[in-house]
Amino acid sequence: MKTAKVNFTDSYIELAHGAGGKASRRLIEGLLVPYMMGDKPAELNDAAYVEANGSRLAFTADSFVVNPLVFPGGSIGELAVNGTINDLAMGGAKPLALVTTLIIEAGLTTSELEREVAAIAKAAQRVGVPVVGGDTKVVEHGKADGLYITTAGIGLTDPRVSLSSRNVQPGDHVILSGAIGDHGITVLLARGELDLEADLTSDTRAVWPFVSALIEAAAPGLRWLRDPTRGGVATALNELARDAQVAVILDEEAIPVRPAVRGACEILGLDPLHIANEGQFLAVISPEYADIALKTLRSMPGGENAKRIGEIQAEPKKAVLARSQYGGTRLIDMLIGDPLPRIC
Amino acid sequence: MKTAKVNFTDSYIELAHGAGGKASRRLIEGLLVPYMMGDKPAELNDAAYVEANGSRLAFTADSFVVNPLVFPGGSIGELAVNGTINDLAMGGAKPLALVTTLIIEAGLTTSELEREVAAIAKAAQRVGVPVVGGDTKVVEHGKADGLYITTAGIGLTDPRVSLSSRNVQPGDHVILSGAIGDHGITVLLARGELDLEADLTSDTRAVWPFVSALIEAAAPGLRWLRDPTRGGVATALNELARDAQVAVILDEEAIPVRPAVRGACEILGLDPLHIANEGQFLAVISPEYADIALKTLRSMPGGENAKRIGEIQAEPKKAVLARSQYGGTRLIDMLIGDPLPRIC
Amino acid sequence: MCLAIPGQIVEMLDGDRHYAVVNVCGVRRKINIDLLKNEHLLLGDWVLIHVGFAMSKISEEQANEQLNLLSMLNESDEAIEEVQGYQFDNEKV
Amino acid sequence: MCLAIPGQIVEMLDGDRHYAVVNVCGVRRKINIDLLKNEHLLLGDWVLIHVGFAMSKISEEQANEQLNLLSMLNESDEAIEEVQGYQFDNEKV
Amino acid sequence: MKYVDEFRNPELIRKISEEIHRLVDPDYHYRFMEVCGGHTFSIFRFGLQNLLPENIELVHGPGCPVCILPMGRMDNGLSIAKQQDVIFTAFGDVMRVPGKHGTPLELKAKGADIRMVYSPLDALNIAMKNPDRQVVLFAIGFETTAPSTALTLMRARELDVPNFSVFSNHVLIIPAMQAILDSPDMRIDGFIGPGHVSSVIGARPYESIAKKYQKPIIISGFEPLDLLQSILMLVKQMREGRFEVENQYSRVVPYEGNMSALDVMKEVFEVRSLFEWRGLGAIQQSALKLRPEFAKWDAEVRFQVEGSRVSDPQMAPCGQVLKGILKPHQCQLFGKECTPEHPVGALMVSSEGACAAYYHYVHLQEAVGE
Amino acid sequence: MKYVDEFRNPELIRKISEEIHRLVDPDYHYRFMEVCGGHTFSIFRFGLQNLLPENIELVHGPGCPVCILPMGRMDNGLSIAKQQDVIFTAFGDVMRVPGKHGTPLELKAKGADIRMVYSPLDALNIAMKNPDRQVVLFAIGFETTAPSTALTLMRARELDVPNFSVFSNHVLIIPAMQAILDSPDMRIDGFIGPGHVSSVIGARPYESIAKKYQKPIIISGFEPLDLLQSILMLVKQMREGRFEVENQYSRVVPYEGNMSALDVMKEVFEVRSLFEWRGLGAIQQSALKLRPEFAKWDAEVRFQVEGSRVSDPQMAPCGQVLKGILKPHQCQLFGKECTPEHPVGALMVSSEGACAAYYHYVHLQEAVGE
Ligand code: SF4
Ligand code: SF4
Ligand SMILES: [Mg+2]
Ligand SMILES: [Mg+2]
Ligand SMILES: [Mg+2]
Ligand SMILES: [Mg+2]
Ligand SMILES: [Mg+2]
Ligand SMILES: [Mg+2]
Ligand SMILES: [Mg+2]
Ligand SMILES: [Mg+2]
Ligand SMILES: [Mg+2]
Ligand SMILES: [Mg+2]
Repeated sequence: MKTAKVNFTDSYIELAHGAGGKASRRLIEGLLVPYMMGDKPAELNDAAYVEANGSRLAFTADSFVVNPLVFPGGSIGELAVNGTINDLAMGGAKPLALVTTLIIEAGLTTSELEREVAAIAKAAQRVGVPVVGGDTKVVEHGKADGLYITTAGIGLTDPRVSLSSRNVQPGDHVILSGAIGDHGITVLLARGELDLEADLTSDTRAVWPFVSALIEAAAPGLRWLRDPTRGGVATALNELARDAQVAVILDEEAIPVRPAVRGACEILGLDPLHIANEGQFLAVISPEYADIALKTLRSMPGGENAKRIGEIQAEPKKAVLARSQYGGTRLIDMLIGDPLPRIC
Repeated sequence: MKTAKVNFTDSYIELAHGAGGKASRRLIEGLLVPYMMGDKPAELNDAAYVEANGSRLAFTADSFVVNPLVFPGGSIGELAVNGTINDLAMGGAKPLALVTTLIIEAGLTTSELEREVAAIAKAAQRVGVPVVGGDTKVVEHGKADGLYITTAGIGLTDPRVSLSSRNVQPGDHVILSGAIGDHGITVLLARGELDLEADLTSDTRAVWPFVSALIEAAAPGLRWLRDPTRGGVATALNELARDAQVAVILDEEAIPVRPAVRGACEILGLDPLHIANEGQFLAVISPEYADIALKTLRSMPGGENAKRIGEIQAEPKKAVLARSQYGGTRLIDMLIGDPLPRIC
Repeated sequence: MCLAIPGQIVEMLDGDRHYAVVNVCGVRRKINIDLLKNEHLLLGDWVLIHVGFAMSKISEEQANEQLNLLSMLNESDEAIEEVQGYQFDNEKV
Repeated sequence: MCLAIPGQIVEMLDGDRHYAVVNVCGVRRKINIDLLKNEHLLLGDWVLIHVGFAMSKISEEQANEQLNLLSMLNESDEAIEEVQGYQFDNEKV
Repeated sequence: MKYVDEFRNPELIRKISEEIHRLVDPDYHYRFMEVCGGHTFSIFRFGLQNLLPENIELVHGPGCPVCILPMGRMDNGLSIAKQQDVIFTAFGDVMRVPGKHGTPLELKAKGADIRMVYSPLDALNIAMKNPDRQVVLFAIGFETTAPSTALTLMRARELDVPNFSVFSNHVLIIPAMQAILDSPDMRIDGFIGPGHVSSVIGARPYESIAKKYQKPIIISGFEPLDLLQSILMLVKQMREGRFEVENQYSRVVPYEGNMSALDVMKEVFEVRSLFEWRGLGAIQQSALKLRPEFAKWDAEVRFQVEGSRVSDPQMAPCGQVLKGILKPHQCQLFGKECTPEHPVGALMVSSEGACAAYYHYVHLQEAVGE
Repeated sequence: MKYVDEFRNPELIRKISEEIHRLVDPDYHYRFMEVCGGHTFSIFRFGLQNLLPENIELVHGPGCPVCILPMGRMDNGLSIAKQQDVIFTAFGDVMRVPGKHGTPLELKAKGADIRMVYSPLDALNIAMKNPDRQVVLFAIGFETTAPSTALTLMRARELDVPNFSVFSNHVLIIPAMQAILDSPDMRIDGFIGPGHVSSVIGARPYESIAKKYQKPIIISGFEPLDLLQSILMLVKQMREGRFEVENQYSRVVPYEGNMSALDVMKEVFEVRSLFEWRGLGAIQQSALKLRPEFAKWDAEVRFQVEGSRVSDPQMAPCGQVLKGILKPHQCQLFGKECTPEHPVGALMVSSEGACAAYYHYVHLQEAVGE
């Protein structure tokens, strides 16, 4: 295996390397990809493609480590199903089957476990995808924060779509499926350490029904999909800008953010564009299909808040910029490390 | 989802529920399967089958939580690849692709991580299966024992074989691929708590080459395959006896056990039949094909120790019995809980 | 230098007179109000919040005055003069 | 009642006279030999090991005698008589 | 494996088996008690019952230190384990023994710092590595194990390790054998004597029992050949009307036992006037506690353990099984409420316990249709 | 969002911008320092530089408590954090600030118990919930934050919480402004004064500065309208030859400040004779330490912290950037060795730091080809 390209100089791993932002990207591109994928220039997508007997499969797995296990609007079990369904959907693939593995902390009560098992089953059933297998490990008390879940999924890609940052063109539109930041802020508040309360719920949901509808309505115009989970919209769009060598120009005022998400972000000095989502996606769509795509999403329950939030430009390459109504411009960077509440 | 069949009365989860023996089986069959698979009578195999565009895929995922991360003869990264390859192989499927997820404890050194990433890459390359994707989470220091790895795999089943406990017939032969207990004892000693030393190495390896050769040589006679990992040979065969409603009669003296494994088991009061393996498999083969199967295995490097260790009988149903040369008979039970060293 | 944010008092905690609950865009937090003990805070008052403490009571009057002034900018010379003369209240008084 | 297992002494630890290394089928452990301090253990001796301590020095002579006796069982009446009279050495002496 | 494999020689096993068949009185029902749980385990492990005439019944005795541990002692131990700064150490055998509120493993799952050790010295090492914590060894065992605990305590004194202590549950075999023989509802024709205990105490202590109760006692090893030979020796003594102490296990057991081991035991322990045995009740002079000189390392002193007596679960006749009065499968709970996975009594916990051994055996019998 | 959205009104923003353009002297190069890092952040966050004439240069001042924290203080704090029974608490801002051997986050990754708090009171609560541990608050901040720390310490005294202490790094703004103005290599035409500090200290303290150095000072809010209006007010004062203290932020800042806050500060803190500022060197009377009456809760006393002076990394001219002498991108390390992800100096850590803000800005400029 070619390891000449290893380029990761941090001497050990810290939380930032898992936070989905710059450090994550450095770890993945600098260490993991060179070993796993060798010389191939990697386009890191939510799901990988595998050819099997002439079919193009999407294949993905994600680990879920949320604390607390349950939060308003969802729980780790639901998250673990939706997250993997969404990664398949982002690959333009109809989900076929899931396998879940549980790493359980000794001492977890059966009722907590049963609640999550039921959540997994219910979330899978809701989107009509069977859980066909699993694995269970138990680790010593004090490890594993109660429960870690890993969900693997396979899906069948739709031959009508070809999704890749390489297809993204200047002039394409950027569409966002709904309000951002609900999940990240809900979980942050649910930890209780900040003593903040709000009527917020996680946005966790499977977005495959929306993607399926988009494929039906606008397949030829679909260029790229991404669920802005860890690292948020800012990170997902920076990755796009970098991979596609384009600029993403955002109309910041168009990005839907619920008041309570905004309030929490103002209090804590966070940027909603860096906050994780678990039921939203970004789509880049060619101009001819943007209107029908948006109309399609908006006509679906849960898609009412879909918005056109920006467009692709040729220059400045590799940048995400937000323009304000009064002519101010700011650079939107990837998340650096975990989003930390600040006082100054 | 049908939950009427939930039958799990333990009030919380302990290590035994992950040890691969009786408690694991109760958890899986009593709680997980009823939620996930509803009414379907589950045959719990190493890998599940999924139909996709007319192909029969095998799909599996396992989490790996070994402590220490490195032990003589292997490490968690190698284990994670081989274990998943082996589960696909046990489903009679040629491995197509892997996805690995890492749950890293903050503070793991980059060199430890790099060593495991390299081990993953090397193990995958050795068996010619690409790692096509992954996911990385970092959890707080003190969690996750350094590193947990989950590996998902998909494979393409060979249309010539149909593997199921339902196919197992009285008169069939039970073949074991090699010496047992090496992995479990190696890891136990590597922890250092028992102060025992031995020149032992884990048997971790991908057994797909052996299975592939068996399919070529004896496909019509292949009934059932299982890798006796956690819970060991005793647990795997008890599951077979139960699922197939047969008796497995072992010739205990025929079962290959290395002296050091035996010595450690004698010192600690453990039974080699309960110790985990990571590079062995059990095959049930019809009598006509048993000789050629055995010959095939023995002709391959690393297969020299393959043995016929027993046979299937109709009665006593659901039991695994060992017969000794002098006429003693003992019942081989599943592992109960973790194997605990004992003094009396 | 110091991230501070306006919030409205939505509950005075009778049990613990050091604290009140503020609302920021639907987000609520119990904050310490000891630093404004001379302000005789009432339900509905707006305060500036920093590290869990109310730092200052916000004057709606001053805010409106500022916005009015600015809206007249470029439209009347008087407004410009006002901006120029915009100084401390107590100095004007 | 008490899981104990024969092992052979493969190393006397000079630095710490309380300990020796034993070998059981290729598995080695440092064990405490204080309970056999009167036995003048030597390299190559076999001892019975329990919870990390040497409990007893194993007599090869006695073992062989027992096996010989048993192998003559059913084959000579003498052997049967021996089995019957098989008692403590010191009583015979 | 030297001293093991030779004693599993199939040909010799068959020979002795035949000899036993030849010598038994077909009209007499023999009841031999193997005192030691290690023997019970071997008998089932090697399927020796198959090799014996039907009229030889093996009765499983009290020689399993886990099985006779009263629930109150377990609860006392676990109440110490629950304390925040305590590291509670125990042999693997103890980890699944139920106290009133669960087993050590269950308590560990809930967060208590409970660690398995292989040797008492391991517990002392843990104490030396964790000077901020109190490290308690929950010691169990007959005279085989007690000297090791004693040496460990002497070492703790020598090194002056202040944060180490022992919760002693060490018990003595002779008083237990006497209690069984004194029990009115009990008939035993002879004893297979505990081999490893005897390597410490020697043969002499059995002689008064053999004489007083007129029962033959064969000190026996643990391999198939040893056990079969011991049974043969019992049959022969009965045939000849003798009731002597004989030593089948002479390769390991010297007549006088291990003097050094007896010395360290005496230095560290003294005999308790009374100790509760699960199922057998309180037996005089049947257990060991630390001498006052070792009070500093005595967990019962340090943690001010009050003797809590918890009776066995109602309906659980473990004591009668221990005494050989009931066969395990005659217990109402056997195989239903009480299984190796969810034991009610300790006899179902240890792989040496009569009920656990029987559970497998009965399943086997059912399985093979006997 | 009341008191926020109105002050981001695009139409008014455009109006003020036009007015500034109208009033500036096109031949003069204006250098205004926004003292406060919050202002720096807003300027970049809202792209305000775009709305100003080219000849108005905004110089980023020392008003970021993280940026001016000398590395030695960080090291002292982390040496406490490394102690085994300590829970070290700090605001999120501090977590990525490098000490000599790494940041709090890195130390946490290696196992130190370091927790982020939102309020000083949260740290006190942690102490009350963990009576066995020493809980230390690594306090930072100007006069805005110091009263909260003071009240927390008063509460700790009232409740007599023995395991809580504060490592005070609180600093004062007026001495810093003076130090900058005293610096010979420095030219500043006027100040955008810190709004939130002023809500505590009021306006009076600035008056002597305005007079002595003949510089206009506008106490300013943080929204786009506030900042632009403040700049307009500075331009007007210069046009008219005035150098007065004016209060743009009157909705929040009363002339006399917050008397209660000043009182609690005085009760708990006293002024240090000398304190090291990163980049600015030692400044007299520029920081706060706990009064002797609070020695019990003073981490510097409890942990006997010796003042360790660690100079900034060689080649790192953070101080000159802090004083506005160098622009961030004129630093040789800028964007190469020193990035927001791997900061060499603290100015690259905080989102209020001039270098971090500039890093994004310069990338943006490059990006948009300006
Ligand atoms: S089956 Fe259980 S309850 Fe009954 S005697 Fe045996 S151990 Fe006791
Ligand atoms: S770029 Fe880094 S080193 Fe240079 S002045 Fe800024 S913070 Fe200091
Ligand atoms: Mg994704
Ligand atoms: Mg994925
Ligand atoms: Mg939900
Ligand atoms: Mg995902
Ligand atoms: Mg598995
Ligand atoms: Mg398997
Ligand atoms: Mg599997
Ligand atoms: Mg290997
Ligand atoms: Mg497996
Ligand atoms: Mg992922």
